[in-house]
Amino acid sequence: MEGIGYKILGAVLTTILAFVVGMFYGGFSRKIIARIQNRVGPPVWQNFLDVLKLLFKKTSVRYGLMHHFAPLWMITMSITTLMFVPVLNDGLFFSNLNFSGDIIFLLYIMVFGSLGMALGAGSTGNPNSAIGVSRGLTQMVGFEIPWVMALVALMIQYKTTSVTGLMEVQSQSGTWLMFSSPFAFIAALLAMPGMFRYSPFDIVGAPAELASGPISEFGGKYLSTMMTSGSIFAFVKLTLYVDLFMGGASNLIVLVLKTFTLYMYPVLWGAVSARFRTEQSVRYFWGWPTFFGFIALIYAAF
Amino acid sequence: MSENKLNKEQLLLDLLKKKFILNESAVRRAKRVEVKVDPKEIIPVLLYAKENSRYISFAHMSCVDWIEDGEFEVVYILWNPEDKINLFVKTRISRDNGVLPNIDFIWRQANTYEREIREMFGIQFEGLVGRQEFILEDWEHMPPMRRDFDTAEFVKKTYFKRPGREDAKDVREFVQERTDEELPDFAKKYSRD
Amino acid sequence: MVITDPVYFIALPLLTAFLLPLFGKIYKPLIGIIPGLVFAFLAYISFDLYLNLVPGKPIIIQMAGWAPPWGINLVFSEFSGLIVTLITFLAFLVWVYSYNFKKVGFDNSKKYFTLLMLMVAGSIGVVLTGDIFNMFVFLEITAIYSYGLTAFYKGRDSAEAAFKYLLLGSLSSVFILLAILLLYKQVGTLNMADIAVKAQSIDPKMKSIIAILFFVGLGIEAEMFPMNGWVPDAYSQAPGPVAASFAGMLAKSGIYALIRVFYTVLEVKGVFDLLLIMGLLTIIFAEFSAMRQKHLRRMLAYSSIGQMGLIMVAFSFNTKAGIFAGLFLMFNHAIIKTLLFLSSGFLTYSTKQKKIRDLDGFGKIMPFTSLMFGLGAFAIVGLPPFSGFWGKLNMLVATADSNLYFVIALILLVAVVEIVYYFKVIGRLYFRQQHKDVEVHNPTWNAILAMSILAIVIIGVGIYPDLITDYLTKATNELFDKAGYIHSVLPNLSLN
Amino acid sequence: MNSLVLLILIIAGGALLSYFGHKINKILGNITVFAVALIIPIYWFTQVDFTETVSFTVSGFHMELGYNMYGKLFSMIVMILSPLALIYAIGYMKDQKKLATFYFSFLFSILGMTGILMSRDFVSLFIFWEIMTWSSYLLVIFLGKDVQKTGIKYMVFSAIGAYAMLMAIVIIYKNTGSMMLSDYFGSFAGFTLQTKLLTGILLLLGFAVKSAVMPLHVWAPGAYSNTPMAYTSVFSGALSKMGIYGLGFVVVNLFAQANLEIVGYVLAWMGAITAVLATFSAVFQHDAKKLLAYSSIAQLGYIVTGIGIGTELSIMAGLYLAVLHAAFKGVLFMVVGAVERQAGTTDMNVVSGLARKMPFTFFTALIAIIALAGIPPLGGFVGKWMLYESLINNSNFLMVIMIFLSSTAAFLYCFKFLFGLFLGQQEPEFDHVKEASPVMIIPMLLLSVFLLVTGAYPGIVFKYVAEGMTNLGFHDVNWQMSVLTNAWGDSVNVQHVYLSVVVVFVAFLIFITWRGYKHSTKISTKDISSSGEMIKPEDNMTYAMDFYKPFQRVLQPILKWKINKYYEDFGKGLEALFDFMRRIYTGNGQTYAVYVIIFLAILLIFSKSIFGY
Amino acid sequence: MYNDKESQKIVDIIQNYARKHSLFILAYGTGCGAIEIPPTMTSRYDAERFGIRGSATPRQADVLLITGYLATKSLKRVIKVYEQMQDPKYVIGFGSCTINGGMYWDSYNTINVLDKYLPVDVYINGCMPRPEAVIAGFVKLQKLIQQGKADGWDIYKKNIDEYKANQKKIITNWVMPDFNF
Repeated sequence: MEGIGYKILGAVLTTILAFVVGMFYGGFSRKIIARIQNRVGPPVWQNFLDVLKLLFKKTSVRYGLMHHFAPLWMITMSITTLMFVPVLNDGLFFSNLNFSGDIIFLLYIMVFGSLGMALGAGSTGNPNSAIGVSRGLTQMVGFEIPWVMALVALMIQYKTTSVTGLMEVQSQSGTWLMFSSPFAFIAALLAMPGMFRYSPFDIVGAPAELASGPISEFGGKYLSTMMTSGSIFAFVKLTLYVDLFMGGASNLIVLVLKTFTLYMYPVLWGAVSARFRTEQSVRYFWGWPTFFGFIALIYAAF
Repeated sequence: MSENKLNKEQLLLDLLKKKFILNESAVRRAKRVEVKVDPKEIIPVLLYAKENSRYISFAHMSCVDWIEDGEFEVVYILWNPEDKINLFVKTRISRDNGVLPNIDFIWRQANTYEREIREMFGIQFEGLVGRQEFILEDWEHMPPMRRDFDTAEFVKKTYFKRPGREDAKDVREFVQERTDEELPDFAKKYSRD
Repeated sequence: MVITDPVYFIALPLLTAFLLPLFGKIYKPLIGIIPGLVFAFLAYISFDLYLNLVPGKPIIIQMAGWAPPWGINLVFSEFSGLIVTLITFLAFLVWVYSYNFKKVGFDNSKKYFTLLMLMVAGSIGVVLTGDIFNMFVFLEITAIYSYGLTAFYKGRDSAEAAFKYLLLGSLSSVFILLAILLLYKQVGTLNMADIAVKAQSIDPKMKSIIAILFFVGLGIEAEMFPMNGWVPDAYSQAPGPVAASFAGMLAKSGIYALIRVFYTVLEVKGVFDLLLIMGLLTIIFAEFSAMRQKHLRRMLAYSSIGQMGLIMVAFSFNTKAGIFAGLFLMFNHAIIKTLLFLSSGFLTYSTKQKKIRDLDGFGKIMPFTSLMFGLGAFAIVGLPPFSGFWGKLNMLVATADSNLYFVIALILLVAVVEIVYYFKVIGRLYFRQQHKDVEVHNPTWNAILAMSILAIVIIGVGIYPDLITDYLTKATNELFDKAGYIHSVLPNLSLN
Repeated sequence: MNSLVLLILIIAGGALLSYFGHKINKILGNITVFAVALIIPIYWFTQVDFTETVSFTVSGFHMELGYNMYGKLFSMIVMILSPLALIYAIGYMKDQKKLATFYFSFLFSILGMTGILMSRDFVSLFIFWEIMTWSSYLLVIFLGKDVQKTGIKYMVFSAIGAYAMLMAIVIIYKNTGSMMLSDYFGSFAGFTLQTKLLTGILLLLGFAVKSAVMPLHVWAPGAYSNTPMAYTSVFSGALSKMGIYGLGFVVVNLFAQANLEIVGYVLAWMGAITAVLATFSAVFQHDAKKLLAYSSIAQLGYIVTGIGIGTELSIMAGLYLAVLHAAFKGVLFMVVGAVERQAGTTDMNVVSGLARKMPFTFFTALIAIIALAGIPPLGGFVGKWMLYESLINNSNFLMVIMIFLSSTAAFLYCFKFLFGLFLGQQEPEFDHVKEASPVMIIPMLLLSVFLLVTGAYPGIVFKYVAEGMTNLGFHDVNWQMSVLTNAWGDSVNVQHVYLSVVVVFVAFLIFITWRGYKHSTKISTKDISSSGEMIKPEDNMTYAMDFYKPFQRVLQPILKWKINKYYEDFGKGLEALFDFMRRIYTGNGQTYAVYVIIFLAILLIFSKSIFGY
Repeated sequence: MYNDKESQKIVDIIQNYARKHSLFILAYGTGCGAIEIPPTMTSRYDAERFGIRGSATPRQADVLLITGYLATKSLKRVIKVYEQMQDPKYVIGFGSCTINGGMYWDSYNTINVLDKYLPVDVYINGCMPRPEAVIAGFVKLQKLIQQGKADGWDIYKKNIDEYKANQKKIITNWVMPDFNF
């Protein structure tokens, strides 16, 4: 009993941690972007207020079961991914279910949510959301390739397909994977903005052009669930990057520091860049990042 | 200098006089020639102006409501970029269900003007392409630009008025009190007495 | 009871053929019945003789009392017996098919049956005879009466086809006669066995000339590549049953003559490679041109040439497996091609210009005939549950034994082409909407009977091929040992 | 009476019975088909004894029928999928004509498939292969739609495949003297390299045509989409698996043992390329049938890659995916059939918004698509995972990227399929659509339940796969009920995944619907936020045309060269050659006579070389 | 979670606090005032520091800005958009045109008093108020929300038929779905 109860408590705590940290990251990024645009910017806890307000919305609109399930797929994906990514190296408390989360499994679970949400967006019947989804999936094909190349390179180089395995390699050898397999890191880094759908690749939810794309028909509670899952997913991706390339974090503060610095990269790049069209973004992803991916693979193979 | 200035306009006027039966024609001033023609003469004049004397740009088309004569006066304004002369071609048709020929085959943009005149004045154009509704949606009353349409009465009937401030004075009266300038006499007529 | 004597095979048809007009005078429908009786009797005799043939002891009959080296003798051995039974069986079926041949009025059927009987007699004669000149005579008989049968319909095309056949047929008879004369001059005798004994003594130069003449002469009869121009016209212009008999009997006798000459009579070294090359060329040209045919009957004619080419290739291996495969293919070709021609007879009879395009949707209007045609097509192409498959399989095994891998590839490639044009027709028959004004001639009961017998044979052999394999092996052994043949024909000649 | 022969007689008898049943009247026909559809699997699962063999010699060839474990695995696919497809066909073909021939050839193709899996020697293998081919040909041209193009293309390709196999068989017979498969495997090492390669490659060619590997796949889209949908589920689900069955024992038994892994490796590469190109062409189809046809070619590409690699894990992945592919492709084609029957068309530019009117069909389609895309909770993921792990374990990384590219692009056409048919605007002209008849729904539900179960317990399929692999030379295949392990010891416990997904989903479901669901009002898809503009019911707001236009612009250079173009040119070349050949037969007698004379002259001139003197 | 008077009050406080500090404006400018919104949102006046953010569709929005004169044609669209918004929603009337018709007071197809057709919570005077005035308006609205007085949506729901009567008086061809919340 002690193990299971402990694990569940750990799981719930990690989710709350992820939610809070994710939200604050969102707040910080909005603040920083505002500062870049030379304006005051909202308070850092603004995201909490937005989610809270949306939760308290009185009426809600329903297009059918799939529409109702869409945010559920999203939140399930992000929490399940969280379950399988080791948050702290040996942290007793936040070990959660993270058996040796297999990388290929993580790759696929990340797609699970967006596909579910795509179906929900599709069922609303709004042409904007359908266009948004088709662009989102096309972009996904784009950025998945360099991301997978980086991961495969890591797997082949260190002969393990699990995140914990890679973390052990880093802890034994002492050097972060960032340095021991640099090309994989560069490829993964270049693929990161696509994953976050920040500014250069935010055509999917373009507010003006597509009336916020897939989520155009989701209001009230649905939107709040999506925002929470968005923030948790951001946190999860960041911890995954940290685990893979920066040797994981022994305690919370180190984790927050590392993830935040990593987080700044897509946010800052997003703040200053215009929006790519879909085929431009796919061509970009299949350009330099894939080139680095190939080098990483070759580097890993020999 | 003013003398030779007019000869181009005069030249044009004589040319038109020779070719068509003009009810009235005058060179109003430099760069402006006015011609009045019967409705059925409209298309030949316009075609002639466009092809021969290079009045290629169709500047404007408007309609004047001469309620006293019971007629609408439709004015076509053409512009010759080389000689820089405005040619005004005017016609008169009766106010109630008058019909004019459609000229969007000469200039495509005339279609918009014609649709607006049809909606606002009620003049019909043969073979006019385009939806009946142009600016006003679901409008059942009389075409609003006609002078016999009493706008103030209509507004009072359909829309609400925010109560209070009935004593609102014309802002000019207000300015007059403050700065004791003399109110111009033409404005006096409109002040709410 | 009636002494079963091979002589009847030749004597009886010749006799009744010329008496037919008399019978016709006595009682008009007799003309239809008599040939049937004759064929039935012949078929009975051949079956009876063939079944109780003792291997190694063929039946030899001296004609008119002269001993073999001088007199003409008939040899009814396993090999020739098999062909004869095949021919008589098919002749009987053709008779059953064309018993009350509607298009043939009273006088035509007289002419039709006489010509048919004579042709059958001639082809049996070719197969049975042991004398080379006698074989030439019988070849002439079959050729002449087939010209008559080709020109049966009064139309311009059939006349032109007959003329073409006549032209080439006469060329072939000239060459064969020349070859026999030279041979006689060298060897001094006409009896095949005797020639076989004395063949070594001919000087090689002369021998090769005789071989070439025989090759070309018999090649024309056996529809070899450059010489088979007459086949498509003859087959397509002749009436349905006649085309079937051509495929069934005429071609068989032509091939038999070619094999008999080059296997037993003349022992010439290089002829088999030539036969192989010619066989392959025949297949390629025939099948490829069959692909582009618009008329159903011409397509079938070309495909039958292709099959003959396949048989030639089989025999060209000069091995036991090759001969076995060749015989199996000959049997298949005879049965299936006859079924195809018989069924296409009625199909084209209902279309205006015999074009494949007019056959759309015939699956519904003439279900039985198109089913038979489909069955024949499936069989000829070699799909498993039918006899064609086993023939092709043995053929390929034989080619593999003499490890000619490129030949296997070629045969299979050609089989693909064959599949394409046969399945195009099936596709049209069954899965297209039929055209409007099509007057339907449903087959008469006797035609149905004939076709279903053939179909049963095909399916029977297809499911259980061992029915005929042991007869084929016996015939192969007999053909293969030349000495046995000579000894049986000239028992008293001590091999010097 | 030997149980195997009895099985064949039952199926053949069933075919004839249903043929005559339908000739008499429709209801009797349907009853017989239903009865046959039930008897065959019941008999197979209960009576058939997998150890006994029956042998008979036909015209000198020794033929033997008998089950081995590898055949049992594949015949399980056939025995589960075809009866369901038959029951589905009763509903699907209700108002079609010529049902007699349909059921006859359907059951005969099942006979062909079971025969192939039972035959232990090449002749019976070839016989059943041909039966399967021509019975499926009859079904490809059944609907009569452009019979010429697709029917002939299918027949030519399968004929080429079959005859390549026949040539290999004949050469093997010459070398080993016997037709038995076991002899061939045994003595394969003894052959010279040249015959080894020749026979192996020819056999591979025959099997590759059936499993639609890239250069030989041209017949598949046309054949899959023109056949009646009831049969396509078996056509692409089970029939293509015969090709995989053959590839399996050839690549693994022969080439692996005779250390010729290079052939397997090349095959794996062809499978990968097939997967990528077929997925790319599937993404841009606007007809649901064509989309599914290309997608099943892509899935077959995965399986071929799995088998080609040849390690224990990859073959297990390949065979597992083969079983899964039969299930979810069967369901998907049945779904498209149901939509075609109810809504009249499967063109995704026309149909939209059927989810509310056909809820069951949509549910099964959703499950099948999730399985097809390989998304975690369901079984597809297990197969994909094993495939990737095996590829990574023996580090041919380029192939991993190709496979991953094609499976990511697969999400595109998965979404397009569901969105095109079921989601999107509810158009008034499809208001009349009702749910498909229960006869069609039950098979779909059964198969989707199978997919759900394999999600948590893939072991039920692994059991048979492991047994099957013993015949391929992998004796102790380690598998657990629901934990996947790879060569490097990493493992994924599928049950954990299933558990956490379900728990989290239910938790948030309660959170969102608690108190909220009652307030919310159901909205029609016409009341969307269209910046205030009034949408009248007849306005068509569906977005379906040029669905992935940006992706098309990116792939323009790749999609330009189409493989069909080469085949068309080749066909035209052949046509020209045939025309030239035909010109030889000019048709007038004189030329023929001249031919004879020339031939004679040639012979006489060259008699020296021909006859040697 | 017994919801007696006491706990209800606490929930209200939290609700209002959250609603006050995160207002989503619907990007739907009607009249000439729409050009005032970008300056208020961007760097010089930065409405985002109050938690005010734009949102693309009525489903996600809280605040509907009527920025200028409303022709009957666009009133029809505005009503449909208003009804699509989710419940605690507020309307801010920009400029004198919404107050008493502004300079279009005697035009035959613009409405004069927005209040009659939609429940307006805050009016911002000025013939297009400058961004400072707009922000003052927003702050006023936030104060109202804080005190729970910004219940325009409730009033709309309570006397829906009166609003509908006014609306139907000038919108003759009524093709919208009836009020569905």
